[in-house]
Amino acid sequence: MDLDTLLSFKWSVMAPEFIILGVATLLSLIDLFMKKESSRKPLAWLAGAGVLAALVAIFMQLDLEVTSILYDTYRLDSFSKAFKILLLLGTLLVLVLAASYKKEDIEENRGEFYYLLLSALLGAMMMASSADLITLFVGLELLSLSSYIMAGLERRNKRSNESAFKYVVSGGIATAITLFGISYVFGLTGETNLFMIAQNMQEPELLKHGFLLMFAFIIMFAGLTFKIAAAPLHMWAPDVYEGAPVPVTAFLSVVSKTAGFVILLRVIIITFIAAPGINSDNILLQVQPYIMALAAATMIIGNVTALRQRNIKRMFAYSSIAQAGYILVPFVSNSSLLFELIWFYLLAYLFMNIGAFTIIQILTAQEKSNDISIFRGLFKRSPWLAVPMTFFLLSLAGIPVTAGFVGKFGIFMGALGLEPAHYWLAAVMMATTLVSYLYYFNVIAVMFFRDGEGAKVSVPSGMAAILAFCAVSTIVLGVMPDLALDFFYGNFDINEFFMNIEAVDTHTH
Amino acid sequence: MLQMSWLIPLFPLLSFILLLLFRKSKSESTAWIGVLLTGLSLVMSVGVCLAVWQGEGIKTEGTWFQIGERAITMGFEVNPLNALMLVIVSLVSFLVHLYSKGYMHGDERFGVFFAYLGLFSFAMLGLVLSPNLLQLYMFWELVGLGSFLLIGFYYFKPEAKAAAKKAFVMTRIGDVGLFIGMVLLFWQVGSFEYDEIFATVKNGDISDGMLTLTALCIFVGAVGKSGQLPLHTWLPDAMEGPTPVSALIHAATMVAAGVYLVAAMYPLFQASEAALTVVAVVGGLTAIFAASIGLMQKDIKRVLAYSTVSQLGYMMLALGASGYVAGIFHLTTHAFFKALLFLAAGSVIHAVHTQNIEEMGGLWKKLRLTGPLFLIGALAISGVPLLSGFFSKDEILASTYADGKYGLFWLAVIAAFMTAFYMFRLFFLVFTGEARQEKKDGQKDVHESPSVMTFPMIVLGVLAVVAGYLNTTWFGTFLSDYLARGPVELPHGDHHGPVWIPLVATLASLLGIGLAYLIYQRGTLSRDWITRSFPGLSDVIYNKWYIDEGYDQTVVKGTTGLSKLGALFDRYVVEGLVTAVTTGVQRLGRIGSRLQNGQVQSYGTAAIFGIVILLLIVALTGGYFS
Amino acid sequence: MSSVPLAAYLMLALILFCIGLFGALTKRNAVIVLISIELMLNAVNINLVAFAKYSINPGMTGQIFSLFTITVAAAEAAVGLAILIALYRNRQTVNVDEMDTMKR
Amino acid sequence: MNTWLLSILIFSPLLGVLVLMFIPSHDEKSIKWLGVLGTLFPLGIALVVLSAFNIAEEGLQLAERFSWISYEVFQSKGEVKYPIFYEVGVNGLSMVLILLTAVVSVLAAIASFSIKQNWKSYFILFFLLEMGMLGVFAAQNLFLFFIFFEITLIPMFFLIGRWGYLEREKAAYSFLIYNGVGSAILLIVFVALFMKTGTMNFEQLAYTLSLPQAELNQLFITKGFKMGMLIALLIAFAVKLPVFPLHSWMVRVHVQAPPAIVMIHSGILLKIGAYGVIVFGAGMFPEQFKSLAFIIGLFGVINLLYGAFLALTQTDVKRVLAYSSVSHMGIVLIGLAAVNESGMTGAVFQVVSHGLISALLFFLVGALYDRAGSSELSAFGGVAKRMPILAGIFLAGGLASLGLPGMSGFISEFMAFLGLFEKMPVLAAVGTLGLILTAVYVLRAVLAITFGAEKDLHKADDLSSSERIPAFVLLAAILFIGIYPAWLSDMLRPTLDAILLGLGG
Repeated sequence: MDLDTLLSFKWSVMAPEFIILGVATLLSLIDLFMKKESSRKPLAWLAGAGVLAALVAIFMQLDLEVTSILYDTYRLDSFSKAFKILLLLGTLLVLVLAASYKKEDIEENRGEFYYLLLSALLGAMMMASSADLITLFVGLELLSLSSYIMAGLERRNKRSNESAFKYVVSGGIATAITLFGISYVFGLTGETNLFMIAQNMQEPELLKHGFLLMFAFIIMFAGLTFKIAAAPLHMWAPDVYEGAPVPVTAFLSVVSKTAGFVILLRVIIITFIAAPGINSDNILLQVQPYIMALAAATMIIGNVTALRQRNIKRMFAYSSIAQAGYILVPFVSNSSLLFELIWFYLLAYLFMNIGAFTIIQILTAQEKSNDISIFRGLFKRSPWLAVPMTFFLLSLAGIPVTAGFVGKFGIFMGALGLEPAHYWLAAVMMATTLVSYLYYFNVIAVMFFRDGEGAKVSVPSGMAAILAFCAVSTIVLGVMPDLALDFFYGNFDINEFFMNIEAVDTHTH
Repeated sequence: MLQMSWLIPLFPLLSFILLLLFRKSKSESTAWIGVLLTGLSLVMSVGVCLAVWQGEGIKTEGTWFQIGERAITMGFEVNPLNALMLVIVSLVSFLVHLYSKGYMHGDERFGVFFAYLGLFSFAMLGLVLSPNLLQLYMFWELVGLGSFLLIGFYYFKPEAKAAAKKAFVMTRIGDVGLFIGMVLLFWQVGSFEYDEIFATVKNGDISDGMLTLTALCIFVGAVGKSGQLPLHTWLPDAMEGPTPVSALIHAATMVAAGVYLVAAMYPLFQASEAALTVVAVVGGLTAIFAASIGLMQKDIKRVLAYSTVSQLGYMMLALGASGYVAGIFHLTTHAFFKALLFLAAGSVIHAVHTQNIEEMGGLWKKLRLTGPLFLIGALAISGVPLLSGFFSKDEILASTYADGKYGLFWLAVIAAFMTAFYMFRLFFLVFTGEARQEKKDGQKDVHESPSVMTFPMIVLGVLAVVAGYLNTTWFGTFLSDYLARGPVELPHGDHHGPVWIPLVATLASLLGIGLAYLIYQRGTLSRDWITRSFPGLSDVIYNKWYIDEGYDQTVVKGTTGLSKLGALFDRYVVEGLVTAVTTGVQRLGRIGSRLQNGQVQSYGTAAIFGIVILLLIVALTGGYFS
Repeated sequence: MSSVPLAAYLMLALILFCIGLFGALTKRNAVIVLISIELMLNAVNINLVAFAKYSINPGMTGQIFSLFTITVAAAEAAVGLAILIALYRNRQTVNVDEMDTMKR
Repeated sequence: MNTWLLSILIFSPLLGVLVLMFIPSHDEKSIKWLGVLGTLFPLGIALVVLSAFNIAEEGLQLAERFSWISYEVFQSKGEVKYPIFYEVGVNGLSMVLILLTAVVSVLAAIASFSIKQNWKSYFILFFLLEMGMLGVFAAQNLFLFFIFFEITLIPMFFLIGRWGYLEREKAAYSFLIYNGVGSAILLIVFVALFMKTGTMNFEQLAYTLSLPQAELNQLFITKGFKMGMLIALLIAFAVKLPVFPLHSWMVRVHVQAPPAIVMIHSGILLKIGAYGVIVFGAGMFPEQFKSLAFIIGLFGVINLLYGAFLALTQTDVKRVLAYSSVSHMGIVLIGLAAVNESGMTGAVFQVVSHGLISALLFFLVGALYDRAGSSELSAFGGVAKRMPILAGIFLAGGLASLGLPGMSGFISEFMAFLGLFEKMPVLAAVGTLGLILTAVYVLRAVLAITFGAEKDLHKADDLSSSERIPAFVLLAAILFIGIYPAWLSDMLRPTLDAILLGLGG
């Protein structure tokens, strides 16, 4: 293609990505020229400003219709907007969290943390707004590579190194597996554009290769479960979460997970929506039992193993595995509620999890320990930490008047919505939720029922802001979920997700 | 007058409430509240009774609450039967109030005692006035409550506590029977009203089996309250209560409620021959059985208690032998002379501070009034001619004979003989001979009771003599004529069987008295010749046929055992299941965390393993290899 | 002249992938583990290129895809080695099975 | 005003929370009094609601309905809205239970004076609990019901686990988990019904489910589905009620929780189970409910006897009362199983009367515990001597719970059994055995404490004036219902008749 075709594209729709990219580069340059001992606080604010700007940009794009650049390698539709908002919001909170991070050893290399965070974010955003396997893959890798480094950011900290290395290795294997699956999908359709793939899936030629497609699907799916830390590729999570610095853990458990679900939705739903499986009946129906099994396994493993954890970060790692399992449930019965349910749950999850991690960071930083006992008598020592923490835990446990409950409720609607309703999956989810009560309420019990020694906890203003924000949103979304839902229905039309505008005409204007 | 008869029970209730409020006040003049109010209701009930004597009864009802369409009603009814009962109850109650004024003198819970008396009288009068089964049942239970409270009046005594509990539970067993019968009847009749029930029964809308069943269930209730076999064991123990209570509740009124119930539901029983027979047999057996125990008791009140049981047996026998009038008649006379006996016994105990008859003796001279009155009572109950007991007992025997229940007839005669014997054994041991009780120092000399106590006894003494003439073959059968105007149409054909029956009865009682005289007065026969001649039998009798022990061994032990078993079940099975589940989950968790061994490569292996399994399943289910 | 069937390439790639996987999961030396992962990625590349030539509608896409893959793989190796060095500085070891301070 | 009345009632306890926020947590006196005032306020509003409530009128009253949440679902039929409303309202049944809640809460608040520490957080949770209970009974759709249902769980967890006796945490956990199981099942059932019918409103649901089978099949509602839903519901509420063998948590809670909380718990929270069975079980799945009647009755009798038998030999008066609660809940089931006016009425009467009686008894036990520092029967004796009033009321309460006529317990037992005798006489006859056992264990416990030789307690003064208020009020209420049941039955009849109409009973 020639230059003017290239220029003919509406590059402005990529504004958010450009902003992030620009800020990231800028940060790296500034960091380069900054004196070694001078504080990197300004970088944090700059980064924050950048994310905020990107967020604004997206809100300005809300009423834009579907736009695509370079044959869907970049694609702006409701789906990408909706989920990019989550990604940016999450990153913003993580930034604030990191800005008030106290530990000294991270001090020296704070700088790169910020632009690594941004580059990771950029990768995630690409995953959200691309409909081409290649760009999706690149985005995924950009996210992964940045997060590998972030996990190992505390160079002097053995655990940090170890977690980083484990992350790299498991990540590498996962990538390989995913790619292997992708390569077959590509091979069978000869396309990397998702919509084209979906079209070619209809080819009679393909009916012969039902099995191969099935295998490809499962391999790819399994590979992608790595990012969302679901079975079978979940085991890295506890170790990495434990070793990595808290802000990074928060990032992994929220933003990176969200990105994982985004790519899952994109690839699986668009590509296989009408794909023939074995004996050429719909593949998505055929794989249901397998996804079910994975979801169930994830929920069970996550919740049951979390029972045994004394280390709060590990416990949250398992809890986040379990949560991934919950979110997988709507996949099984791919009801039309799929998107808003997952979106809402991820939104709720964002608030409650980052909130919880904020408090965890405050306490771990003060007590120099990750043991649950750091919560002893928190209610006595500083009720203004204990009460929000209780909200977050209740929300994670899915107790009403918290966002978590509405999310779970939605997931149930997803599971029981269509015929045949998946009662036993719902039952497993409910049972594991009960198990989760045990460890969530254990923390609550430690906070309220035990007498705490240890000093009053001091809360940096930034973190206080996050806490307030997260707690309020957790409750508000629990009481008035329509705030979020109406926003979703009002601004996002999910049909755009399936709209293949390339097919209509490649170059508008 | 009649319209106001609903007030009768309310006076005692009022006294109950007032006395509870004045509980604190130390002065014993509060007793007058009770006396006064019961006196009022006595006056009214006499008035009512007379009114019914001349004219008709009355029935007034209002809806209490509604279940769907059906209205549950409450109200009051006055008919000859319960008018009579009203008089008896309120009279005895009044007298006992009076008596207690003296007897309970100096008790720290003086006021409370009268309050309880008031509560009981309220319940009893209400029971009598009830126009339907449900209301009767409710008061039935309240009566039980009153008795429970009064038996347990000396709450600090373990025996009293036990006795009260026993009384409540035993009667409760009967009550449940009554409850079932009542409810069954309701679904047959669609109402609790007596008259509707009787109407349905008359129309024969109820199957015979159901009739018998309901009748028997109701009779179970009567058995419980009236201490018939096999639920009689509570009544003797109930003597732990203060003596006036025994006189009021466990002689004259409440225990007679069972008899009253059968009488009130008589048409139902009449409709089922089987039921009547059961009533008769139970009554007869109880009569002789209790009498036999009475022979050897050492506690003055227990002797009287067993005699009560036996007399109640008589009444049941009468009703069972379709001697309706005879039953009511004996109820009336018994109320008087048994109350008299108890009050007299009370005054004896009041005097000598013991209940063991073997420690008494020679009181005739010391208790100038009590002695003769007790004698009257004894003569009356023994059925010596011209006293009330004679006529009523004669009626019973006659009707039994006329009903062709000869076996029961002879049982009754023997019981009569025994009655006479143990009553006079009692009399002689207590009043004649030498004082066997060595006087403890610091104990004031034995003296006659104050007039508040003797006056009621005198009244009752008079009644015990004259009450018999209510219904006699010679002067006229006022009572039966009067009762004939009730809802129950009396079995026709005159019950006055052969002439020799009164003679036999008289003979039996005289024999009994004579024997007692020979043994306990003259000493011609040594006292323990029975014990010596039939050691085994006498031992069994002395231990009340080991009934209590039997119950303890079987029912009580069984229940507690079952309960203990249940506790174990709860602990190990119910709880066990839960713990099993929880530990299972914990195990799972341990396994999960064991897999998490920190080796990144084993993580990878696990992942690959999982994927391969999935693929294999796909291959197999999809029939890839086939 | 190239009459080698697609299946052969795929089989080669599969074998290569499995070898890589085996190495990645069994070797004690961290460097070899990283290299094995490279092997797996290269197996994918073979797939891509083979498909690019022989799939139902041949084209350049596969080869472009493989270029991206190669680049990413290189980056991944770089990052991996960097982290490994940091780890080595702290632990004086490159044995994977000694990196298990965090478990359970 | 009337349009908002119910919502004001439901959320009125929050006022107390708000005020408490500004009270220094060490200021014991004012906190406690605020606690009482904070519960009196809802009571006042509840009375206003009662006055606004027309007893004769059938159906829902004071209803409110606001749009709340709406999911848009694209289905083969096109876009379907799945709206969830905020809907509250009262009928006779819920009115009665709301009153009960308001009253018992006030008394429990007074009883809470015996709480030793952290009064502020205690009362805040207390108010939240009351809000939850009021909401449960006022809610008119499944979602709202479930939310309030869960809201009651959390404060209870804290109240038990923080202010209870020695094994409080174990009790708190078993409370949480058991009820968690219950609510988990509920949630599944509710969502399933929601997704099938597209509505959560009680009346609409009842209507939809009563459609002819042909139309239901288009909604994928088969008979099997209905039966499954009903059984699930029954199990869920059986946990709450509780029904054997799911009762052990309740015993533990009754033993471990602070008296005031047990008053609330056994007084009201257990009743949510009965309420649920009536409204959802009998109200929405009539035919299935009728076909299960025998099993329900059977479980009722089992509960009645099992509880009674276990209560016989308990050595701790709290355990005795706990098992007696199990036993009395059996009577509720018996009444429901009868599926006729008297049965249903009896069941509801039992709900109310047991609420009052057990509240009274547990309150007194709390008072005794304060005096003896123990609740073992062996620790007491001859209490009647030094504390005649306490002993008297305790005896009265005991008699009420063994169903003495003239007290509320009798009416309910009577009607429940009356009902069952019509349908299943034999079962009922077996059940009556429970009446005897009840008498035995109640008297055993009561007499062991009040009668007999006096044992010395470290504090042997009679009920203080602040303790007398709850005792007398409850006793008065018990007597009132026992003597004048028409007041209650009239209020209930329209509602129950409506349900029975559905049951065709």
